[in-house]
Amino acid sequence: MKKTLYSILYMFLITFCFTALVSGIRYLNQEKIEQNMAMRRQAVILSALNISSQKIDSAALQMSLYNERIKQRQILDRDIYIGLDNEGQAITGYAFSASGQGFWGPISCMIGISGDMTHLLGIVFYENTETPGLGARITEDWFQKQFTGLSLKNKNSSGNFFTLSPAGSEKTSDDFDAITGATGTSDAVEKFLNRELRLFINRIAPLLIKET
Amino acid sequence: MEISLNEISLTTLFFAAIFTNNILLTNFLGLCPHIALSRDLKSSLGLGAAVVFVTTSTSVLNHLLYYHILIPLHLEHFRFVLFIIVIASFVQLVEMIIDRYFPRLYIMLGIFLPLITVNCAILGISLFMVIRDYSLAQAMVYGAGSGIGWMLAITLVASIRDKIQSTANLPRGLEGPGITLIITGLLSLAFMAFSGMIQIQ
Amino acid sequence: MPIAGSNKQILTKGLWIENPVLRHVLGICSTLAVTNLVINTLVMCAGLIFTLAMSCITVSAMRNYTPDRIRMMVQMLIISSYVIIVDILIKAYLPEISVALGPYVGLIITNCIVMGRCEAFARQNPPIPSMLDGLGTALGYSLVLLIISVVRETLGFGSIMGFTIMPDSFERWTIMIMAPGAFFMLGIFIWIVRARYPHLYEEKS
Amino acid sequence: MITGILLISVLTALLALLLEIAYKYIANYGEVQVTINNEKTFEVTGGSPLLSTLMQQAIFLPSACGGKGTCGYCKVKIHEGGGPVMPTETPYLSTEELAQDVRLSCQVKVKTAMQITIPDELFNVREYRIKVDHIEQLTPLIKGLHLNILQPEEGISFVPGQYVQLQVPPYKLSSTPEFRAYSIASSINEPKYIDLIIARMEGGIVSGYIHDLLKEGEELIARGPFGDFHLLTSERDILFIATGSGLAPFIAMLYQIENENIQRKTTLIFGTKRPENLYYSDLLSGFMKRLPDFTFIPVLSRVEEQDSWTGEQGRVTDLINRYIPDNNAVDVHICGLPIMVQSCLDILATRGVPLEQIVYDKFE
Repeated sequence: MKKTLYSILYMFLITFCFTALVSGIRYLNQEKIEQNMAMRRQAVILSALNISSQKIDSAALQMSLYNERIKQRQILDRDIYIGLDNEGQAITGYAFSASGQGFWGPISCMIGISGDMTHLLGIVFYENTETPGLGARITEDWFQKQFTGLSLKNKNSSGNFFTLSPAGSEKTSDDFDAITGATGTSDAVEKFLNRELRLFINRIAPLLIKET
Repeated sequence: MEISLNEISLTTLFFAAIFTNNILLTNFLGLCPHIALSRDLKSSLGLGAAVVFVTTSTSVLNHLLYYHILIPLHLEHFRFVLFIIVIASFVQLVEMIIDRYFPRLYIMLGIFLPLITVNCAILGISLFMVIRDYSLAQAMVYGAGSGIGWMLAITLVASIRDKIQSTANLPRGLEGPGITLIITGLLSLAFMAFSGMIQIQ
Repeated sequence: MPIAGSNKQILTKGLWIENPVLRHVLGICSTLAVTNLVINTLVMCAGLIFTLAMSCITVSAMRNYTPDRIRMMVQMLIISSYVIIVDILIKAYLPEISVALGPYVGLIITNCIVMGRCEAFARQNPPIPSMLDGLGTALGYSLVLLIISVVRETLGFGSIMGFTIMPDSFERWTIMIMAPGAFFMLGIFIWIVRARYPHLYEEKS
Repeated sequence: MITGILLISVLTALLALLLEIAYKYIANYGEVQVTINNEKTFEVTGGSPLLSTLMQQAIFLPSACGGKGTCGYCKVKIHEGGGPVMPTETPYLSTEELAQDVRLSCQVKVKTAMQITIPDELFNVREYRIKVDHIEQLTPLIKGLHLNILQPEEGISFVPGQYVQLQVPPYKLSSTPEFRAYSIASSINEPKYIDLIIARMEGGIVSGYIHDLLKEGEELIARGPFGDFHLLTSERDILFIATGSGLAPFIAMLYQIENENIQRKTTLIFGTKRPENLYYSDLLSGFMKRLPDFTFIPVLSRVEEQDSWTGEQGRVTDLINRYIPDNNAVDVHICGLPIMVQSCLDILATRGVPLEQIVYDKFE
C-alpha cells in the first residue's frame, strides 16, 4: 500500500512543480504574446484598408498609426474597424473579419471596403488550416491582390460579387484565378466571402451610414 | 467574433481523413513505427488495428477532457500535457487489460501498444481535432478515419516491401529505410490525387 | 547495462555513427513537415535541442526516485512541459514563425527521439552524460534535417531563408513543397549515406 | 491560475492511482514458481518479462538490446507456461528452435508457473575480479597469462575445456570496455588461479591491449565459465588436435587425465609453422613422463634446413589418418581456427568416425 501511496504523491508533486513552472513562464510572457497577437491583428486591419505608409518599420510606429487612423465599432455584435484619413476626419474605409468553413477547417480573413462602400480595398487571409502547398496558398499576395478594387455595385446572375475559375481560363472583370489543385479551398472561399459581402452590404452598411 | 462553423459532414470527413489528408502520407505523422515495423505484413496489420482502436478512443477522451475541463478553466495551454498523459495511461491500461483477459488478442494486437505511446499520429490527431474545432462526433469519426488511414498506409507499404524484398535486388544502401521512404513518397503522391475525387461528392 | 564511454565520445557518436535519423530513422515525423522552409527547420531543431537536453537532464536526475510503474507518464509530463515552454517562447519572441509552425511545435512531445533517448539512456545514466547524449543526438538530427530543408527550399521556393537565390526563369518544383518531396529527399539522403558508408549502418542480420 | 495547476496535478495523480490499482488487480499475477533445468525453483512476482525476472535472481542471460527484442541473444527453452509465440519473436527463432520450445526471454512475460531450461553453464556464471600475477612471452605472437582470482574468495569452478570472457578497459582502440573468449589452460584443482593463452590477432582490441599495454599487478574483470567443450568419457583412445593457441583446453584436460588418473591412450597433435612457435614444451614432456600412455606430436608446416628439425612436417590434417585406428575406436577433440576444424571434420567424415565421438571448439 505504501508503494502506491508513494507513486501517487510523487506524481502529484511532479505534476504540480512542472505545471507551476510552465504557468510561471507563461505568466511572464503573457503580455508579450498578447502584444504580438494585437500587433498581428492591427497589421492585418491596416493592410486590408490598405492604409500603409512607408514609415511602419517598428511596432511602436504601427501602434501609433493604428490608434490614430482606426476607430472600432460594434454592430450586430460584429467588430467593424473604421479607417480614417490622416487628419482623422473623413472615413476612408471599413474593415471587418469574416470566417468560413474551408476544406479542412475554419479560414479567417479581414475584408476592407471603401468609404463609399462601392468597392473592395483589399482582403487579407490571416488564419487557415488548409493543406500546405495547396489550399494554404490563399495567403500568397498574388491571390489576395486580385480582390482589390472589386466593385460591389453589380452582382452576377447567382447573386455573387465574384467567382473563382481555374487559372488561365479567360476572365471577365469579376472573375478571378482559383488556386490550382485546391478546388476545395477555392470553392469554400468563394462561397463564404460572397456571403459575408452580401451580409455587410445588406445589413451592416445601412446601420453604419445611419450612425455616422 | 469568430464564427467557427465547422459543418463538414461526417462521411466526407471520414473518407477525407483516410485518403486526402492521410495522417501519415500528408501530415507526416506516425512515421517512426511505420518505417521500423513495415518490414512484415502481419505485424503491420496488428499495429494498424491497435492504432485504430487507440486513435478512436483517445480522440473522444481528449475531446471530452478539452471541452469540459480545460476550456471552462481557461487551461487550454495545458492541452499538450493532458493529452499525452491521457494517451500514455490509456495505452498502458489497455495493454494490461488485453494482456490479462484476452490472451489471443494480446498476441495479435497487444504487444504493439507500448510502441504506440510514442506514435506522433495519436497526439497529432488530438491536436488537429482541437485546432479544427471538431464536435464530439466529428472528433470520433476523424480519429477512426485517421487510424484507418494510417493502417492502410502501413499495410500498403508493408506488402510492397515484401514484394521488393523477394524480387528486386536493390542497390547497396537502399534497403530498409531508404526504399521505404521512397515508396511512402510515391504513395503520398497517389493519395494526393484523391483530393480531386472527394470534391465531386 | 549502460556503457558510458568518455563524454566527448557520447556527444560525437550521436552526430554520425549513432545519428538518430540515419541509423535508426527516428523522430522524423514532426520535423519533416516543416523542412520545406529552412527558417522553420532551424527554429524547430533549436526547440528540439532545448527540449531533448533539458528532458535528459531532468529524467536522469530523477531516475532513482521515479517508481517504475508510472515511469512513462512522468517522462511524458517532463517532455511536454519543456515543449510548452518552447512553444511559449516561440510565440513570444518569434510570432510569425509560430504561425508557420502551427501544431508541429507541439508534436516535438511525441518525437520518438526524445522519448527514445530518455528511455534508452537517461534513465540509467547520470545527468551530465545523459545531457551530452541528448545534445549529440539532437545535433545529429538537426544536421540531417537542415540539409534536407536547404535542398527542398531551393528547389521548391527558389530561395534560402527567404532570400531568392534562383533566377526568375527557374521553374519551381512544387512537389518539393508538398509531402512527397520530403519523403523522397529523406529516402535519397539515407540511400546515399548508407551506400557511401555501408559498414556504419549495416542492419544487424 | 493556482486552481488550474492544482486541478491538473489532482487529475494526473488520479491517473496514477488508476494505473496503480490496475497493476494491483489486473497485472498482478501474484507469486509464481519458475523451475530451471528441473533443479532450482524460484518464487518470483509475476508480470514482468522472464529476462528481468531471472536477473533479479542473479541469473544473467546474454542480452545486447536491453530487453527490446531486437538482438535475439536471450534465447531460452520454455517447456511450460510460455504461452503462444509472439510476432516480435518469430524473426529470431528458426524452425528447429521453435520445435525445441526456444523463446526470447525478454518478450515472454512470467504469468503462470514455468518450466524452463537454460544452458547449465549460465547457472554458475559469475563475475571475477582478477590480478595479473605473471606474463610470459611464450612465442613471438603468443603470451601466457597467469591470473590470480581476487574475488569471489572460493575462486572459479569449471569443466576442463570451458572458457572465460576476459574484459579489458577502454583505451585508444575502443571507447568502451571490450571482452573476448579465452579457454582456461590450468587445472581445476587450483581454483584460485587460471592460465590463459592469448594469441595476438591483427587489429585485435583485447589481444592488442594484452600484448602492448597489460602490466603485471594490473586488475581485470572476467566472466564465465562458458562453453560446452569437454573431455568425452568412454573407454576409447583419446586424440587431441590443436593449432595456434588451441592448446589451452587440452592442457586443462591433461591435468584432468592426471588428477583422475584416466588410463586411456592419449595422443596430442599440435600443428604450427615454425619451431619457435612451439610452447609449453617442458610442461608437455612432464605430462609424457607422468601420464601412463601420452604422446605429444608437434608438426611444423614451414621448416627450413638450418632448423635441423627432426620431428613431423606438414599439417595436422596429414597426420590424422595415421592416428585413427581402423575400428575408429577413438574420441577426437579439435580446437583451433574454424577452417582447420572444418577440414579435420571432413577427413573424419570420410573415415566414417561417428559424430558423437567428435567434439570441437572453434576460435572465432
